[in-house]
Parts: sequence; C-alpha cells; structure tokens
Amino acid sequence: MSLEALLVVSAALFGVGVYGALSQQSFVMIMMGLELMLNGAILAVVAFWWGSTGGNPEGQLLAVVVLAVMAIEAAIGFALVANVYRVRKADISEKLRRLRH
Amino acid sequence: MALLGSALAVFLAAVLAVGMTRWVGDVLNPLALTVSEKVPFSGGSPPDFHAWNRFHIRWYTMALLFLAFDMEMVFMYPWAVVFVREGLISPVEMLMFILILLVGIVYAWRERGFEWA
Amino acid sequence: MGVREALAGLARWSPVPVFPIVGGGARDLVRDLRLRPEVELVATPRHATLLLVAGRFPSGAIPGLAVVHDQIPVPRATVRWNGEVSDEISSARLVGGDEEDLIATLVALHREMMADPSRSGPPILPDVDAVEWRGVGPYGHGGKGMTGGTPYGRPLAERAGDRDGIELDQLPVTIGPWVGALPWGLELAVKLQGDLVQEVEVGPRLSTDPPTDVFSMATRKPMTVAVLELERARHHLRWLADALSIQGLSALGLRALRLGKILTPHHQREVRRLLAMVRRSGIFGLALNRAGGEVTGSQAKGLGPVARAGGVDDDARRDEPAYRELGFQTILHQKGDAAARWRQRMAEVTQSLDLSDRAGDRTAFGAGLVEGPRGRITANGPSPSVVVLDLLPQLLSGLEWGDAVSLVWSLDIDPTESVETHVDNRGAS
Amino acid sequence: MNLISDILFWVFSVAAVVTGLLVFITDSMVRAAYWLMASFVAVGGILMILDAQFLGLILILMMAGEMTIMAIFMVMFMMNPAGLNPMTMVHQHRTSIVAGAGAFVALAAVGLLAEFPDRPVPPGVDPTVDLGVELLGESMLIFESAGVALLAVMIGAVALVSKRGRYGIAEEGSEEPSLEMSEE
Amino acid sequence: MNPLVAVVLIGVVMVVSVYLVAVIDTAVETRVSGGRGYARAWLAPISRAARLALQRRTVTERPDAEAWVLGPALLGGLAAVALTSIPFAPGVDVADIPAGIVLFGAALLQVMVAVVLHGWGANSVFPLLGAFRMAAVGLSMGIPFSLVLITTAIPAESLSVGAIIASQEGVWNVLRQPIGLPVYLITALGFSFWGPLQLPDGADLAGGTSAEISGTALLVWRIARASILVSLAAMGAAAFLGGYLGPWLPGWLWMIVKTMGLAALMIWSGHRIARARMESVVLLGWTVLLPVALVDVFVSGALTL
Repeated sequence: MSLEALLVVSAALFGVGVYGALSQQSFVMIMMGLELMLNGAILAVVAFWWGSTGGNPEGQLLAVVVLAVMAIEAAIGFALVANVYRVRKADISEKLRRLRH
Repeated sequence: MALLGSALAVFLAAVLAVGMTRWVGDVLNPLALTVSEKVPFSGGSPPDFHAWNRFHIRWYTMALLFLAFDMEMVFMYPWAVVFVREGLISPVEMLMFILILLVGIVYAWRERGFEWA
Repeated sequence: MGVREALAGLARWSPVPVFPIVGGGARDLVRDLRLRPEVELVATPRHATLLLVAGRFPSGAIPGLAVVHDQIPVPRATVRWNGEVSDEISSARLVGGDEEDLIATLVALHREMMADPSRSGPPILPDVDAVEWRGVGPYGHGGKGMTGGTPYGRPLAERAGDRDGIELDQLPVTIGPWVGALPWGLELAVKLQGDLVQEVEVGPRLSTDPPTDVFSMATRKPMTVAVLELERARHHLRWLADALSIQGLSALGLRALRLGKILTPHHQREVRRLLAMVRRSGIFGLALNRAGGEVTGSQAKGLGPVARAGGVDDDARRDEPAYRELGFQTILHQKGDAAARWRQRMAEVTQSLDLSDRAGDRTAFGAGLVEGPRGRITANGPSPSVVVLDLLPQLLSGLEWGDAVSLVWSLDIDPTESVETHVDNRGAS
Repeated sequence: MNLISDILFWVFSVAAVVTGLLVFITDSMVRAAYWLMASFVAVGGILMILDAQFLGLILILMMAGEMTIMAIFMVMFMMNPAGLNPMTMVHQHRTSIVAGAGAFVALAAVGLLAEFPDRPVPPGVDPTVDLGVELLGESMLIFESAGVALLAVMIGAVALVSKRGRYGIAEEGSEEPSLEMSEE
Repeated sequence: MNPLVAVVLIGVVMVVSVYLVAVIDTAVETRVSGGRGYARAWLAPISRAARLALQRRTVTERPDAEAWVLGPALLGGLAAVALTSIPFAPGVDVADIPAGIVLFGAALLQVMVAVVLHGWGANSVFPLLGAFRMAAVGLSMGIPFSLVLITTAIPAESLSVGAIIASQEGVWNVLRQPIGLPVYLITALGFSFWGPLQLPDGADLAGGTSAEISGTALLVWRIARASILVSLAAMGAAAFLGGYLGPWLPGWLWMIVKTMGLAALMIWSGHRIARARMESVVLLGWTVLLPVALVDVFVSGALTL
C-alpha cells in the first residue's frame, strides 16, 4: 500500500484508458477511454495527497476539480454525439471524413 | 476504516443472502424450462423482435443537465460541514455558485428542455 | 423433504394468484373476484399459479391461450369456468355454478399444487425453437453483420423516422389480449419508439352473441327507470374500480367495487365520500393532466359519456317522458380528454343514483333505442365499444405508453361487446 | 489492521484494472458502461482505504448517475446496443496496444524511479473540514470558476442537443422575433 | 462493532422491518378498501413468501443473465449498506463514519443502477420500459434528495449521521427546517419506487421490471424493495425527527417508532395518491423540488448563523 504501488495502479488504469480511446471506433467508447484515463488521474492525485503532501487540502481540491472535468467532458461529449447522430445518422468516427482536409 | 470494513461485510452478506434465497428456490424447483416457457410476456402473442433496441429516451436534455448539476452537490458537501465555522462568507459564496447554476436551469426550462417531443 | 412440506403448510393460507382470461359475459363475475381475500388477480402470468378461463369466445378458439398458459411458472393448473373445454386446455378442471364453487375449486387446486408440484400441467406448445438459428453466423448465434440476421431466434428492431430528428429503432410489439395493463381481450399491435407509441392497430375483435343485461332488454320492452339508472350507476362504479387500480390506487378500486356490488339508492353518502377520495388522490393533477386524446364533435356521436365529456349533447334519455318528469338535465364537459371523461362518469354516478331514488315506478325506452352506460344501444346497430375501437389508432399515436394506457381505460372499452348482425353498415371486421 | 487494508487494496486495484479492460472487450453496451462503473467503484474503494473517505464516496455517488446516463446514451446511439451480434468495432488495434503499454510503462517508471517526499497524512485531521475551509478560503476562485464552467457546459449542452428551441424547430422555419421596436 | 455482530444486527433489523412493512401495507390496503379481516394482515406476508419459494424461477429467451441476477442482489446490498450508516441507539451503530450521509446518498443513488440492470436484463418489453422510467425518476429526484440531506448537516457541522442526531438535541430538524421533511419524503418515494412514484413497476406496465420474474426472484425483489423503503424511513427519522432522541421511551424504541411511522406514512400515500406521469415527475423534480430544496438550504443555513 505504498505510494509507488498506487502510482503503478493508476498508470495501469491510464494505460488501459489510452488503449481504449485509441482503439475504439465509436465516439461513446472513445469517451469511456477518456473517463478511464481520468479515473487513473484521480487515483494518482489522491495517492500524492495521501503520500507526499501531508494532507494538504489543495490535493483534495485537485481531485474534486478532476471530477468536475470528468462530468464536463461527459456532458459535452454526449451533446456532440447526439448532434453528429442527428446529422450523420452514425456514430463511428470514420463517418467524419469531411473534417480531415 | 474499520467502520467501512464492517459496511463492506454487511454489503457482501446481503448479496450472499439474496444468492442463497435464489439457490433454495432453484433446489426446490430445478430450472428445466422448455422453449415455450421462456417466451417473453407481452400479453398472449410471442414477440416478433428482441426487446433490446436503440431505445429513444426523449428526456436526454435533462440527463445532460443532471451531469452538470451533479457537480454542484459535490461542492456542497464540504461547504455544509464548514458552514457554521466560516460564518457569513459561506452563504454568500454558495449563493453565487447556486445562482450561476440556476441560470443554466432557467435557460434549459425556457428552451423547453424538460418537456419532450 | 422437510422444507417443502413446511413451506407447503405455510403456503396453504396464501391468497391464490390467478391470471384471468375473460371472454364475453363473464367480466363482472371475474372482476368481483377481486373482493375475495382468498384470490388475487395478477397482471402477468409470471406471478400466477392458476390460469382461469371464463366467458364465451367467438368460434371456440381462444387467442394467445397456449402462449400465456406456458408462461405461467411451474407448479401451474388451469380452471375453465362455465364453459366447455377446448382441445388446447384438455387438462383444465371444469367448474360450473357460482362464485363460491369457483373459489372452493381454486383454493383446493392451489393447495394441491403447493403440496405436490409434480401434478402441475405440462406446457401446451412443443419444446422446439420457432425460428431456426442455431449454427448460423460466426458465433452460431444466428446473427450476421452489425445489426442483421436473427440473433438467438429473433430479428433486431429497425430504424424509423422520429419527430425529434434522431432516427432510432422502432419496436413493433403486439400487446396481447390478456395483459393486466389493458382491458381483457383488447389486443393492440403497437409500434413503440422508446416509450412513445407511434402507431397502433387494433387486433381482432372478440365480440360474441349480444349481451342479455338490463339495457339490451330495454330495447325490446319498456323497463323501470329505477332499475335502469341503478344498473348504470353500478356499471360506472365497476369501470371506476378497474381504472383506479390501473392508476395505482388498487385499494380505492376495491372500495368502488365493493360499493358497486351492494349498491342501492340509499348509498348516496358512501358514493359521494368515495368520489371525494378519488378527487383528493390528485389523479387530475398528477396522472391525467396531459392534453391529447380528445374525442369531440361528429366522431363522438352516440358514445354516451365519451360524447358528453366532449361537449356533444347527445343523450337518448332527454326525449323520454319519464326522465323529463324527473327533471333530467344532461351533464356536459367541454375538453373531451381523459380527465373530462373521468369527471363525466363520476358526475353521472351521483346523477343516476339520485334519479333511481326518485324514479318510483316510471318506465322508459322499449322502442328499440336505449341510452346504455357506454352509449346508444339499438336493437341491430353496433355496440359503442366497437365504434370506440375504430377511433383508437388515431387517438393513441404520439402518446407515451403510460398516457396511452390511461386513455384506453378512460374510454371504458369492452372488446367482447357484440358487433350485432348488421355489420356491413359500419364496415367493422 | 493494515494487513486487511493491504489485501483490500490489492483486490480493489486488480478489480479496477480488469474491469477497465473488460469495458472494451464486452459486446453489450450496457455491460460496458457498468463495467466502467465497477472500475470507478473499485477506485472509490481504494480512496476510502487512503483515508479520503469523502472523495471515495463522492466518486461512487457521482458515478451512479453518470454511468447510467452513459449506458442510456450508448443504448441510444450504438449500432448493436445489446451485443447480440458480436462484432469488433476496432481500428488501428496494434498501434493502440503499443501506445497503451507505452503509456503504462512510462508512467510506472516515473512512479517507481522518481523520489517523492514522504509526508503521510497526519492522523486526526478531518479531510472534509480541510476541503471545506480550502473551498471557502484560498481557492474560492477555483470554486466559482468551476461554477461558471458548469454553467457554460449546461448552456452548451442544451443548445447543442435540444432540437426545438423556444420558437419552434429551426428546420421548420421558426425564427426569433425581430429586435427593432414595432412601428406603432 | 465487529463485522459479524454488524451483519447479524442489520440482518435482524431488515427482516423484522420488512415484515412490518408488509403487514402495514396489507392493513392500510384493507382499511382504505373498506374491507375487514385485519387478522389476515399478520399471516399474509409469511404465506405469500412460502408460496413464492415453492414457485419455479423463470428465464426468458435471451436475457442478460448476470445483469438480471445482479439487480435484486445489488438492491438488497444497497439497502443493507444504507442502514449501516444510521445509528439505531446512542452506542449502537455499524458504520457511523464521518461522511455518513455521503455513504447513504451513494447507496441510494446506486438503487437507480440496480433497477435499470434488473429491467434491462429481462430482454422483454415491459421490464425495458420500466428500467428507463426508473432512470428518469432517479435522475430527476437525485439532486433535491441530496440537497435536503446536506441541509441537515449544516447545524451539525459534520456529515456523520450520529452528529446530525446529536445536533437535534434541543429542537428537531423537522421544526427547524420545515421544508426538509416533505421534500425528503417525496424524493424517498421516488428512490424506493413506492406509491405515487411507483413508475418502474407500475400497474400500467403489468408489473414493469418485475413482469418477467417469479418464484424466489420475485420474493427477493419485493423484500429488497421493502428494505429500501425501510432504510429511507430510518434516515428520515434520523435526520429530521431526532433519531433516538426523545423524552420518555428508550432510544432504540424511539427509532423504531419514528421509522415505522414514516414508513407507514409513505405506504399510506401509496394507497391514497394516484401514480404520477413520468413527465410530471421530471418537471416536479427539476422545477419544483430543486428550487424548494435550494431555498431550504439557504434559509436553514442562514438560521444557524
């Protein structure tokens, strides 16, 4: 239960999130990858708060801010997915070729 | 930490109890259902399609508002704890925070986000 | 095993869960079973032990009987009340006579099932997959591609247009004749998008030979107004009992049913108290406050309370001398939606009770045209329910499922009402 | 006492990573969303072991609503919502595995090799009180700007998603009343 | 309190209170329906449970089996966890942690997940409609539910339920914060899907999420739902009616009286108030209960200064 173990676990979560975000085609699954990365981030932040900041409240505040980021990312992500689906009738990122050039 | 340990123990015990009750029922009446006994119930005729479909919920605007407004609760818990200790500054500050969020709710209500097609 | 006997000993005292299949002529008798503590009518066969088949069915075949019978979990049994046993339910136990014999049989059968489940009825339908799918597709699950094929024996719902601009799946499902949510015998082929009813088609009608209640007799010979009005009030209370239990007030529904069974003109105080409790239950503010499903103007002709709730002043009692002497005034509402129909029928209960109290021995009708509780009854015209069934598709489309069910119950539909011999002039099926 | 918490820590962390992986393996969308919630609940459990009880419980509380909404949106917009037709919706698979493993190795190396100051949380301090004081005290600005950001998100989400504005549906030719004063 | 004693205590409390809820439900139904035969109310729950135990469990064609099992198990577990955060007597509490209401709030918001899983698992029309209705009710009632509980934490200067009860030494929160209890009871009806907010398992869905289950699965579902109602009533008693504080009776007796009183009130509302439409519930939650809860937070907050 040392700080290093916590950081390894949060790195593993972050790694799975990166794999998920890059490998999945559909928007909502990419968002789930992002959420997993933020999950790893929260674990790392609280690990540092517990391990090396001696209970400094700003550590907790950062965790709450990461929670806020997660909620905001989810809300805007779903709003975009709904709009893309309304226009393109699909939710696979391939369908948005026109954004390329 | 020990208190949460006992809470976790109680949770696992309750889940186990539910599992045990179901197991007793399965022992008394072993599960050997024929195809016609597994047909989902919709009043008398077998279904033509799987019930699982892309279920169009019409209140998805409200769902997004819940996400944003959920964060307000996270800030309110610590605020409530230190409310008395901090004196006058706490209600004023939280009032500003709440009014900002209420502007969003009023906007959604005016854009008829809570009713649906 | 000791456990089974102990549980069977306890289960003897439990109310018997019965799933009713009710044809023509037995609706009031089966509905009155709710008053008996020994029996419990359940909304879905999964919660039942006994299947009760009652009433008359057109041309013998009972639609959906085999499917519903097999959906009842073991130990199960079937009881056929006042009718002959069709080949499908050969193992059914025949019961003649009145409610007491039926209750005795149901309780005895239930205890027999609890004690020895091996005697439970076998499934009727064969144990073979309706749709061939095993081995098809990459995982042998019968599916192919993203959304195609018949995975696990059933196809997946397809996309369809939607007002909200997001085109999602439309699930066609037949909400069958025997479900707790709809009146017994009403089958709706519904196209659901999410919980929104987009299209509705009314299934085959179960109408049988014409009823023999007071109102149909009144078409042939004059009947005393006291009896007619008391029967009308009793009919509306029975409708109120069903409609209240659908809106989640089963206890108030039982009170209305109990009152309906023992109704005499002296019960006006209890009826007023019951109607006050219904108004105070917030049903008009919480449950029926959605506009929509209005029935007004020409399409409401001859539909009795449904017409009057829509402002159409159409009541055969007005031009009857007996009613004019009693100072009869037709009660009217304007909006014609579900709430107006509820208010209309609740007002007519008190009005009918008052009329039957003051009627003395006056007689009315007898000239081939009668104002029945559901609308205008003629010797050879279609019954009001048949007319209302034609209106359903246009009324229900665009409503959320809960509002659609409230609307169906507010129209007081009896799918087994007779279509009469002269069907050609209305074009009904 | 810390033997139990060590065991619990390892159970929760293995559960978190495994459920995280399951999110991308399972076909059914509702299961994927609730595997992700299981991963968050496991991380919440770890936070509770780290004496940040309030944060762990808040994470579980928040995730209940959020993951249900995610499940609903996935059932609405995904091609095969219940996973009845098993399919792999994956592209550039190998590169993403390499990237994921690379990120893991890099961050784990940082975690293991770097020297972090060892100042454990002093016992007897109530973290929630500190957080409250902090919110109202020094970082009041972060608290209010979070509120403004949430307002922007609410307005943005409603504007993007709700098809029917106050004056009716745009496609069907509804336009806002003009701003200049009327003639009379 | 070591875990074993905790498990036994919570188990006994849940079994006894679920039995009492079933008895009260039958008694209130008999009274409102004008019938007689209250003696039957005592025997009915036991005989009904025995009948369900003897009935076979059903499985539909292609269910999501794990989700279908997890639904009731999660619901029962969450009701138990919610009960652990509430002290029943001055010394008798299982997990009265410093963040007690947050544990209770997390357990109750997860109830929405349990019911959605239970409805989704059956792959049949009525349970599916019931599941999405629960999501709508849970999301609309979630915010006011937590806000009203936060208000009780302000005078207590701590989130632990024991401290909240202690802070009501002089005056109970139901008098100090009058708006709190009604809003709490309405949202509690929503989370226990009982009475007027019985949308997921409503009669217009022929049993809703429980339309496809039978036997012990149905028995467990009904027990879990009743224990959720008990947990909500117990927290209502603890946060608003002064928990185990009270002049004459011993602490634990006060707790039982208050909890069963609130549970009886909610059950009574089930038989006397009609089921609301989903659109009314969403509008009620967002445009009525939310502002009222916010007013409650600030008015009672200002009063404590």
